[in-house]
Amino acid sequence: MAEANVAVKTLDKKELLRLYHEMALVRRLEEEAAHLYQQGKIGGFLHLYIGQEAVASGLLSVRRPEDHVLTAYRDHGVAIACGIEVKYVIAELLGKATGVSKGKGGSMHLADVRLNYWGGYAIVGSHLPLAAGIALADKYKGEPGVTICMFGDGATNIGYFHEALNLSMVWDLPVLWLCENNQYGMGTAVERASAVEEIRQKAEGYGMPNSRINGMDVLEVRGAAEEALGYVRENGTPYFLEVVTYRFQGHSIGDPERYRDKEEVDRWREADPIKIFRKHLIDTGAFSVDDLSIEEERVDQEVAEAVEFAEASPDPPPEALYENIYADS
Amino acid sequence: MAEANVAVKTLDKKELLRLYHEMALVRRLEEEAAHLYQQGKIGGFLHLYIGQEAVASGLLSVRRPEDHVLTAYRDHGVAIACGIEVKYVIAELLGKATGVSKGKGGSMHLADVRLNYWGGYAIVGSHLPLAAGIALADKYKGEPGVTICMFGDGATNIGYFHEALNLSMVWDLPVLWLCENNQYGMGTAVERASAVEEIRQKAEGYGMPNSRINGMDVLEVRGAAEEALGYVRENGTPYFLEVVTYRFQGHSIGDPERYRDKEEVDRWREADPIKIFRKHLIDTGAFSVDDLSIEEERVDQEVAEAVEFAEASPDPPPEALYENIYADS
Amino acid sequence: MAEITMREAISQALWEEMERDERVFIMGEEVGLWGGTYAVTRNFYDHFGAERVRDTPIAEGVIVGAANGAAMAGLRPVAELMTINFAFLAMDQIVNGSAKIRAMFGGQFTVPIVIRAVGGGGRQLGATHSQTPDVVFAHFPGMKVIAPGTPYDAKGLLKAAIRTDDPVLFIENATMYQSKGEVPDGDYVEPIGVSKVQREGSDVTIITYSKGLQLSLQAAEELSSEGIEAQIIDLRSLRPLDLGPAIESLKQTNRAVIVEEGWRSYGVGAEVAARLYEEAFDYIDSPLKRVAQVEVPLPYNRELEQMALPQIGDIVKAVREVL
Amino acid sequence: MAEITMREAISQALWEEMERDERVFIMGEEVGLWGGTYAVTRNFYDHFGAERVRDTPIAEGVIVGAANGAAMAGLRPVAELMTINFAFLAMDQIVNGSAKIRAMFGGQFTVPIVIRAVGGGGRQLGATHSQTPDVVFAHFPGMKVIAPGTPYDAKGLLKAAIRTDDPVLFIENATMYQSKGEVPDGDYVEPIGVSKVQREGSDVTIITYSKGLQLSLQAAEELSSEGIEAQIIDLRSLRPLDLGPAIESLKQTNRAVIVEEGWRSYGVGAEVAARLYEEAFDYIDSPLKRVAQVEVPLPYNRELEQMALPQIGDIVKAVREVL
Ligand SMILES: Cc1ncc(C[n+]2csc(CCOP(=O)(O)OP(=O)(O)O)c2C)c(N)n1
Ligand SMILES: Cc1ncc(C[n+]2csc(CCOP(=O)(O)OP(=O)(O)O)c2C)c(N)n1
Ligand SMILES: [Mg+2]
Ligand SMILES: [Mg+2]
Repeated sequence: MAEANVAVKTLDKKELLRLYHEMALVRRLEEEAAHLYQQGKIGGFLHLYIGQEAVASGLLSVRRPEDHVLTAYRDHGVAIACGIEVKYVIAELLGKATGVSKGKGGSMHLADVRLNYWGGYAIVGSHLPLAAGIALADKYKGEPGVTICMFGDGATNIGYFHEALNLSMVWDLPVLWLCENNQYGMGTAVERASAVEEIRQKAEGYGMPNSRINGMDVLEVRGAAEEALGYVRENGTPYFLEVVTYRFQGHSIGDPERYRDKEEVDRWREADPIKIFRKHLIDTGAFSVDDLSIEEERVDQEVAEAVEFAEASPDPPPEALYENIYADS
Repeated sequence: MAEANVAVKTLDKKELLRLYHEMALVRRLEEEAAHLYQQGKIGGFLHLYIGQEAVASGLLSVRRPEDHVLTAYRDHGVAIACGIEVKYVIAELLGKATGVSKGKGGSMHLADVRLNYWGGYAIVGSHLPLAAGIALADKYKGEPGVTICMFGDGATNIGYFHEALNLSMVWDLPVLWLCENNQYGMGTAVERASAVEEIRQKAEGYGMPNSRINGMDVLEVRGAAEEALGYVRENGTPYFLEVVTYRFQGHSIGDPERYRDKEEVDRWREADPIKIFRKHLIDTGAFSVDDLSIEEERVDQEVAEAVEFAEASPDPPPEALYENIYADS
Repeated sequence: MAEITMREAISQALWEEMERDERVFIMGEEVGLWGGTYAVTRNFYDHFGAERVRDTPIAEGVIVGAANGAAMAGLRPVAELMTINFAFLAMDQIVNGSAKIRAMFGGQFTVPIVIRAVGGGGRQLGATHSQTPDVVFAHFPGMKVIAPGTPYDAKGLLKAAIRTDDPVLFIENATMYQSKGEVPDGDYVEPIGVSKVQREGSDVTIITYSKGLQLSLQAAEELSSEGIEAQIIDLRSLRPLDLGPAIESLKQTNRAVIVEEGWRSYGVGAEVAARLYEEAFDYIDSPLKRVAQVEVPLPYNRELEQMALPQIGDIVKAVREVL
Repeated sequence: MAEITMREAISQALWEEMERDERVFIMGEEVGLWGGTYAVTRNFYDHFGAERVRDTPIAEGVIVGAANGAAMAGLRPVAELMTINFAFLAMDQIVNGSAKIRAMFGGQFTVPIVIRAVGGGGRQLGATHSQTPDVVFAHFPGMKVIAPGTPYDAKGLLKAAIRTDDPVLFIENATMYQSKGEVPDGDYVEPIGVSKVQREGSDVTIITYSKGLQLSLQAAEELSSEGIEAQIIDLRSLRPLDLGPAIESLKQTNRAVIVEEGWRSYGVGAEVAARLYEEAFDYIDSPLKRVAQVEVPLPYNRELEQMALPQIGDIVKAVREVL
């Protein structure tokens, strides 16, 4: 995409480094989460974002504060890219009172309403209608935000997808529908679950403008997102962006991964979005290997401190069980 | 459609007259049903097929006995075109023990399993998944039938539509998806509820072959249905046929019809499928005015006798309340 | 106070709340141009416009889902489901969405949605269109479930529903829209989760709600002519469930009948009975009786349908049996 | 008889039924290539092939709906919902479809579908993935709802479910897959709608099912060490609901506790209690007690979640209180 490169050129070094830092942070967070899970400190399901970092970071690097973000349960990277401090994310993973959702939500339910990050949702597809409603509220109130709704390839086969996309067109809602096509919904490859392999084709059924891009290159994602968000902002109507990516780990911890072979994973690992971006930063002379190593150490440090913070945090008190059920409780 | 005309030419006079008879019968049945409803002999909802007769009759004139048929609650015309005797239809409308569904279903739930007519369904869109399953059973058992699933324009906005169409492509199911686009879902015009005005465009989102035809000309419907069914039969995969039609009456009895003006209805009445077909039969010299008048009298007679049969039929006995709930009751 | 119908009472509540608060809007199938399938929102579209009275596609999942989202984002949607039977198509958005979003995110979000849904049998609509599955929604913590039995309560409780910050399922009964009652002209709000004595009597307690209230009031008249005076307690809301007044009454009468339109097994009456025994065991002199629907999918035929639905006579009979 | 796990028992039932009857097939998310999210259908895909072990898109509505259709057309589908929480996305197909199609068309159609669904909390999956909403499905006439508590019953009842011509919701509990019990090697079928004494005792009656059975058996051991012998009745199916053995027992013990994993209000225990009072009023010496889940959306935090779930100690305490 030519435009993506234009966008890149306008990026200053500070922003490039911030992007690199964020992706490395997400990667490190996820590795640490896997570790904490093995230690039994995290319970429930844990869906890692490793391999997909360029999507959230590229996309959300061009969102405005008034734009709303929603995603599914694979939500750690999105939470970070929305600006949640990593310590509050890890605290939530550990179920602590200091977690973003006070330990009530866990890995699948990160959110921070102050950051306009409306959360991760564990029922596949269920947040697409919510996104339509949030966009409607903006439109109703005459506010300028765009609602960015991220979901997987697998989610595009459920009824919610259809109902929400259709409504967003009929009502002219300012939504960026963003499909993270990581090729699988759990163990089911796209072509085994979807009538069309290019997910973007589904948007045609709603007459919705759309495109499909490479999600392993953060700058390409950023460029495409800028365009797509621009379209929604300008027209007040939806746009569909398919971002092709890959998850390097299993669907969740404990996935036997019988549905794909190691070669395939290895092939994709060569397109590791962090490796690619790192190389780009060095090759273009923007940063030296040392610069980036320093940044990586910072990331390690940040995550280590976050773990410390989270581990030292208290569990919610027993009375929390009865709190926040109703508005007056 | 050129092919439609070819099909027509091969129609013998007997079949032409049968078609005319059937459409006139459906019209007469519906008028009588409205009358019985006003008399308080029919309860519940009553959705008339007046204006849409050419769709069911054209379509089902080329179905084979092994083909399965399902539709929504606007099901009287479909029931007749599937071969249910009108007396059993009226008996069901009156809730009699002799009705096709023993008086338990009423207007919205006509069916005759012996005729491979799997029923009318009152929950919008809910029979689309059933159709997928029935087609799956044929495929699984190696049987040759095609499943013909009819539904309204309004039904194409619900999640079921999406899930069923997608599954039919992914699993290669022999289904003819037939949308009766009568321009409204209750009082909501297509463009107020659907992102695309040509419903057939939705099929593109599934890469499903499709076409859109005029539903006021029974021979055009017949020709297109023959082609579409042929496609499904040959390939064992779905086809989407949009048939543009119009209902002359309200959505159901008691509709205040605030959503459309009389002029629009009058305009469409000029395309009355029975009038058009009648004129065609006379203009081509196939039948004389007298021939058709005789046929119309037969229809009147048939419906009068059916009403007599239905009125004379007994109500279900009290113990019927507890019957047919479970397999052993 | 004017005598108005249930339909008018509900319509007034909606109208007045929309006038009062710009954030209140209505969405659902045929709520606008058509004026509401049951004419509850007649004239709203012309008065409030298409932005505030929003006709939707037939897509219950996104109707409730988008209303959830709009509620989270600061609006006060009243989402209408044409009938409660279609609520099953939005069940996930109700029980996994509306009811849980606040708790699940540690209280970050507020979901002031009102879902209006019409239920009830008796109109020969067949098995899928005649249900009274209120209990099923009342099972889920996080929801509030209201089902008024009089125009007065309908208006006051619908206003409360719109004003509370919690998600509410507001259940109406299609056969009750024409029933009349006294309703004050202006603004008033009834408290959610407080049951109410709708008739005084000291011989037997009848605990009921919604359509059951209508039937019970008529049964009480019949019983009164026999010299039996029934105290009638209207639950008004199923969650929260307030059994205080029922227990008060039971302590006097020592006998009770529970009346509901829905199916008996796992119905509202089961919970009421279980709790009454738990909380007033020593005051119950003979087994509580439940009057409810015969457990079959409702048939179309009028006589069969009426056989299945609870009748005034069933209540009278049950009262005689507990005495 | 071999000691096998619940997982193996369910797996054996499926395998044997598929071997026995060509019409039986499995469909659902990840049932094939993956081998079942909970490994219940491990190796099925290789053995029976992709036609009979059908991976589906994530689309619960059409999973149950297509299975309904296939069942009507002569097959015997076992539709797997990955968890019962997702059954709400298929609620309309279950309650308006499976449960009603036979009655609604006057008996013309038979819908021999089995819907397998895994429920239960205790694994820190958060509010939307931890529910035990069994009662909600049991409310609908036309369905059969089975929830076994032992490997023996799981195998025998799943076979019965597959062989009956009626639609069945078969509820499993994810925390029970590893629990073991004696299971005969070959073919056997347990009757649907017959509850069962799972432990003898004459001091108190515990009525329960599924996970509640496991907890109750452990509670009974603890109580036994105090000299209190509990008779444990396992309902095994919620519809039809058989309270015969419970009433038998109650006539002896005069005291009962009802245990379930789900929420208390409008739960299974309410119906059981209401019916016991209706049918055995004179034998009940002190108010029946219900042990159930605290009425909140289940939180992620382990301690809070366990606080909300019924524990062995809660059962022991309830028994002491009724004695
Ligand atoms: C309605 C529903 N059905 C099934 C599940 C179980 N489930 C969780 S994640 C998942 C796969 C989703 O795939 P995709 O949308 O591609 O997202 P990805 O995991 O690849 O990010 C499934 C089936 C669920 N959570 N919700
Ligand atoms: C799930 C569901 N939602 C709403 C309704 C109420 N309803 C009955 S018919 C109808 C309109 C359907 O329109 P369309 O599919 O175009 O069929 P038509 O009536 O035009 O034949 C609606 C909204 C219903 N029966 N089911
Ligand atoms: Mg995916
Ligand atoms: Mg229509």
